[in-house]
Amino acid sequence: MKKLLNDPADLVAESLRGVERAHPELRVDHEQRILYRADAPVRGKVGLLSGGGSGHEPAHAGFIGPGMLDAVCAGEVFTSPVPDQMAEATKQIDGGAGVLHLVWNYTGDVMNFDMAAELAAAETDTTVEAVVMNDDVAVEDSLFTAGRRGTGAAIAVEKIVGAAAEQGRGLSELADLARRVNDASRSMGMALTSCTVPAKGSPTFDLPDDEIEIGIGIHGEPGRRRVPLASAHDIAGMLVDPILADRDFTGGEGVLVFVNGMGATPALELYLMYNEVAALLDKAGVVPVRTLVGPYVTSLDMAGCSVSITRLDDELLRLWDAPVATSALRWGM
Amino acid sequence: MKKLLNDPADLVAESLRGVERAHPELRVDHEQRILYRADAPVRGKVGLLSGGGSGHEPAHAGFIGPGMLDAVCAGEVFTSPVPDQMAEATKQIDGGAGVLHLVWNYTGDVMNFDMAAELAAAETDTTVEAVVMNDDVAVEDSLFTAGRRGTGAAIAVEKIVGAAAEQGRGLSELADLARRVNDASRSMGMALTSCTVPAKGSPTFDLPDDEIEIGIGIHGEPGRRRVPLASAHDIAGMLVDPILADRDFTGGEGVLVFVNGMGATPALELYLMYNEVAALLDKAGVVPVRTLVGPYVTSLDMAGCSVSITRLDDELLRLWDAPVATSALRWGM
Amino acid sequence: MADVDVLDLTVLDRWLRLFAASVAEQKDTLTALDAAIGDADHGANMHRGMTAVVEALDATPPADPAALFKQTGMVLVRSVGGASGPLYGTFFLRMAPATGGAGALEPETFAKALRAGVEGVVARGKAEPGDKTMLDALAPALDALDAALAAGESLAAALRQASTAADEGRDATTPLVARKGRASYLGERSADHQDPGATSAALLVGAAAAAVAGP
Amino acid sequence: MADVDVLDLTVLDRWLRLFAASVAEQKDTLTALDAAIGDADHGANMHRGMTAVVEALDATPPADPAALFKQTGMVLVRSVGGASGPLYGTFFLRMAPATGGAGALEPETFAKALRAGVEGVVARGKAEPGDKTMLDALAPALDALDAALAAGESLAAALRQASTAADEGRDATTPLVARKGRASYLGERSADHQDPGATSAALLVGAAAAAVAGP
Ligand SMILES: Nc1ncnc2c1ncn2[C@@H]1O[C@H](COP(=O)(O)OP(=O)(O)O)[C@@H](O)[C@H]1O
Ligand SMILES: Nc1ncnc2c1ncn2[C@@H]1O[C@H](COP(=O)(O)OP(=O)(O)O)[C@@H](O)[C@H]1O
Ligand SMILES: [Mg+2]
Ligand SMILES: [Mg+2]
Ligand SMILES: [Mg+2]
Ligand SMILES: [Mg+2]
Repeated sequence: MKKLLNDPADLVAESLRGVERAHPELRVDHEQRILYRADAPVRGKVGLLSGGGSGHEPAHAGFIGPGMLDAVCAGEVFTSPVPDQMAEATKQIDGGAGVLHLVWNYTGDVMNFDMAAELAAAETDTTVEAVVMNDDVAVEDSLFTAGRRGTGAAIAVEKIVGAAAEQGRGLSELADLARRVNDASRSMGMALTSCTVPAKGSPTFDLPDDEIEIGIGIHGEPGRRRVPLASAHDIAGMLVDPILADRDFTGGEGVLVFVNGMGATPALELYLMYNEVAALLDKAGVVPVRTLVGPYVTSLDMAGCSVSITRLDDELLRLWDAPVATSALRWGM
Repeated sequence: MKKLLNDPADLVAESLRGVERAHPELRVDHEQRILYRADAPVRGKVGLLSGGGSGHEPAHAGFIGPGMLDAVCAGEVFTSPVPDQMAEATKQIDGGAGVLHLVWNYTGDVMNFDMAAELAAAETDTTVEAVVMNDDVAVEDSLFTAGRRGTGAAIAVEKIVGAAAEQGRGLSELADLARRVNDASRSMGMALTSCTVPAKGSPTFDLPDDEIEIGIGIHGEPGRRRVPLASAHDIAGMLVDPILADRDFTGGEGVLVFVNGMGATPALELYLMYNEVAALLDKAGVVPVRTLVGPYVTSLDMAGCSVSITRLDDELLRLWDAPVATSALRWGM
Repeated sequence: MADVDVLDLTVLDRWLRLFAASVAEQKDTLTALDAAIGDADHGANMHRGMTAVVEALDATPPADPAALFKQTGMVLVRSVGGASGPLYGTFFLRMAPATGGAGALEPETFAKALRAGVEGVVARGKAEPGDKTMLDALAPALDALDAALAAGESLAAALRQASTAADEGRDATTPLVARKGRASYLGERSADHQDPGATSAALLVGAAAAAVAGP
Repeated sequence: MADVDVLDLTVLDRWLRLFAASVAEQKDTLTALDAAIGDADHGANMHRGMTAVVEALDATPPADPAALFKQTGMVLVRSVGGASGPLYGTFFLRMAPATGGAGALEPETFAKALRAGVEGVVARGKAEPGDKTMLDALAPALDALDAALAAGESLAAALRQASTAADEGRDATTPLVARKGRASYLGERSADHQDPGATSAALLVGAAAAAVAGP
């Protein structure tokens, strides 16, 4: 394992120290591993809380700031944070209008956020709502399973709901909006290589030089199937086709297309990939009106990418375009 | 070689198509491989031109936009663009106040920009000045060699000069400013792994699992020395010490610290690295007042990082903070 | 030392410490199992949790079994995260009230508490036996325990049989296609792999058997 | 076919095509040499450039040697980039005026033109012999050519000797520590590697010898 690292046990703690030093616009509770907008709670605004395991940087701390999240909880690498963290953060970001939990759909995250909501309800009078985000079409959507993973669409949900929260909208309206954006989003990912969890010290799975994994998540888990190494053109098809098969993305104002790097894939390749994705969308009559290309939801040092598509109506487009000032997404301010 | 790729020969062309599709705020001349601000030339403003080989994304196209560059020329992977490109771009971005070439110090880039200036002088009446950026302390600064490489400091130069250009300052004043920022900057880099140039198809150098390269550049060239794999703490020392030995960074308003990812190193590790760098600076009495952490000047899929430090005075700080709207650096607009 | 036939604080404390020790020993195995069909952290998660549980036992020795279970559950919920944290945490939290405040647990009370714990896991995780989760080790273990106790077997013998049933349940997860937890994302590819949570759960039952067994 | 003793368009065209062919053949070697002390693109660079040169010869056959050199230099400057593009480009651009407009070049005129080309390389790149660059193959080749012609040797023999000198100069770059170009960044580590540019330059001189040699 070759990484910029000291003791793997200290990785998350030390990285959070770096985030704190680099971003004076954040407040970091190292004890509890919570990162806040420095000015939280914002009076009268619904507080937005997300978070999850570490190893997905810039998710989640890169999305804290005006126009997006108020706080995130950081877990160990690929391990959901614990209810105490979430309950504490919920308390701290309640500006009097309640707190919305934006939960990435993983068994651990959902259960820990559930317990946090129970704790918060027992200990404070903060009103909490939770929305679970589950956009990954690699996984069958079924009531009898853990359901679909939450992946890239969370960026659209958090950005759009963040903008609406700045406008002063109420908790249940924001929860509805979050569900609407989630429903309007689908994602699919692939890996060229496994990642290496530092505590384990070796790759999570072995992948020969001439094979790739299709339908991966963001925790280094193997995908739905292993196929021979293919061209970017063919890979784009393997990602875009199942997305378009799952939902109609024509109409509306068009779509937001997000080509996400898994951590070790550089921008040169991601833009090449976007070219292929956009060509397929063209052919399908789907119109990209906004684009995001880069490593936003990573899986440690995995090489690969995922594609997320969100259908935008006029309102969602305006909220996406609204000012945002986080370390990973910033415009208009 | 595992990459998101079609034919390696088409990599740069296809990636530029992706950039064009993703960034309507840019204009792309695919024939000549030049990327422009869509509104170039900006009347009355000095045009800022940079560029270089491909494989460093988001450098250079990620730095085009209001408050930074007007155009960049893209070469083949790790190969300087050619004079025709630069001459054409020079012509196109001359808003009547001349054009400044911001040249990364590599033999090829310097010679090609020289020839471009000769061409431009022969063919148009555009006034051209060129400033060569050379901040890499891994290389001895000598008149008898190719001198120091231009690496991370270019981001500071291009951002700061870009802000000053928006203010309407004149060509020679901007050239002086560029030299001043370059003089105030030093960098040093390291590699955990080699990169793989797609046309070659295998890693540029072999690096055992327990060794790293110190004093690398951004073209996959081996470094000054090979040392055993070390902790992030020790690596930070190997990067920061030679920088501080080369120049005094105490005083002024403080410094801009830039921890750059080489392409395959994720943000989690870069922030951990920044924590180590900042601790060393603290100890040396050097005060970071601005920070940039991320993959901004990459070397394809190399894992590793570089550290750049720029001493800021009051003016440089204000210019760094001034609004900028490029795909890779954006704030205030 | 002969087999014990009630579970007092000493025995319960031994149970948790034995479980912590076998988790520490099997950490890499648990993580390797999780790497195959999950995210390669189950060993680290359980080890972090059980280390904290033992530290808590040392720092604030509980006054009775209910306090011991509650403390253990709270520590697990607070320190583990992921899926296993809330699940194992809930397991112990639900055991506490089922002790009825007794200072030492009769075998039947212990079995009842375990069943309350497992019901907590089901309530929290919504899994059923056969979903390829820790339940596939826990549920058969409970059934075996109840059956053995009803048949008049000693606590030690009953827990030995429970442990065997847990091991069998763990082994039986191998061919299953996961329907819950992270392994479910793999669909058919989750078959032919032993479930990490069932593996740690079998260690938990095995530790109980060891804790009551004579030397 | 006997050895030729003046360099007309046919011979010069053959020179460039032979050079292009040996670059194509040696592409991977040139890149491997550049990987060791540079950025692994010299083979691709030279191949791209010489392919374009041959295409230009096919598309617009030049009217005289000066036009051939000028066209070749322009094409290299336009298509190669990096260090080798301006250097090889300048080399050919500077040869053009030194032909004095002749339709076929006497050996001495060719030698003079080559020297003008090499002086262009020095002016553009500011390297000296011993800096571990293409000059280390080109400069000794020119000296050998001049000496052989002065000694009354045939063009073919003189270019054979120039080619041998270029090969020796190329080999002599191996122990050198680079002072110019990308290899200079490696400092002492650049020693013990043959310079890629000197290697392609030796191919250039070798192609000239082959172009004038009988079958
Ligand atoms: N819904 C569930 N009900 C019961 N057990 C579950 C459930 N989901 C997951 N598990 C168990 O948790 C184990 C994984 O735990 P762990 O790796 O620590 O958490 P995570 O999956 O969050 O990384 C699985 O092997 C499985 O036995
Ligand atoms: N200043 C110089 N003068 C003469 N030749 C040089 C100079 N700098 C570099 N070279 C030659 O160029 C070769 C490298 O060419 P190439 O790899 O195509 O360009 P780059 O170094 O830009 O990648 C070197 O091996 C060397 O022979
Ligand atoms: Mg996990
Ligand atoms: Mg090059
Ligand atoms: Mg796990
Ligand atoms: Mg090269």
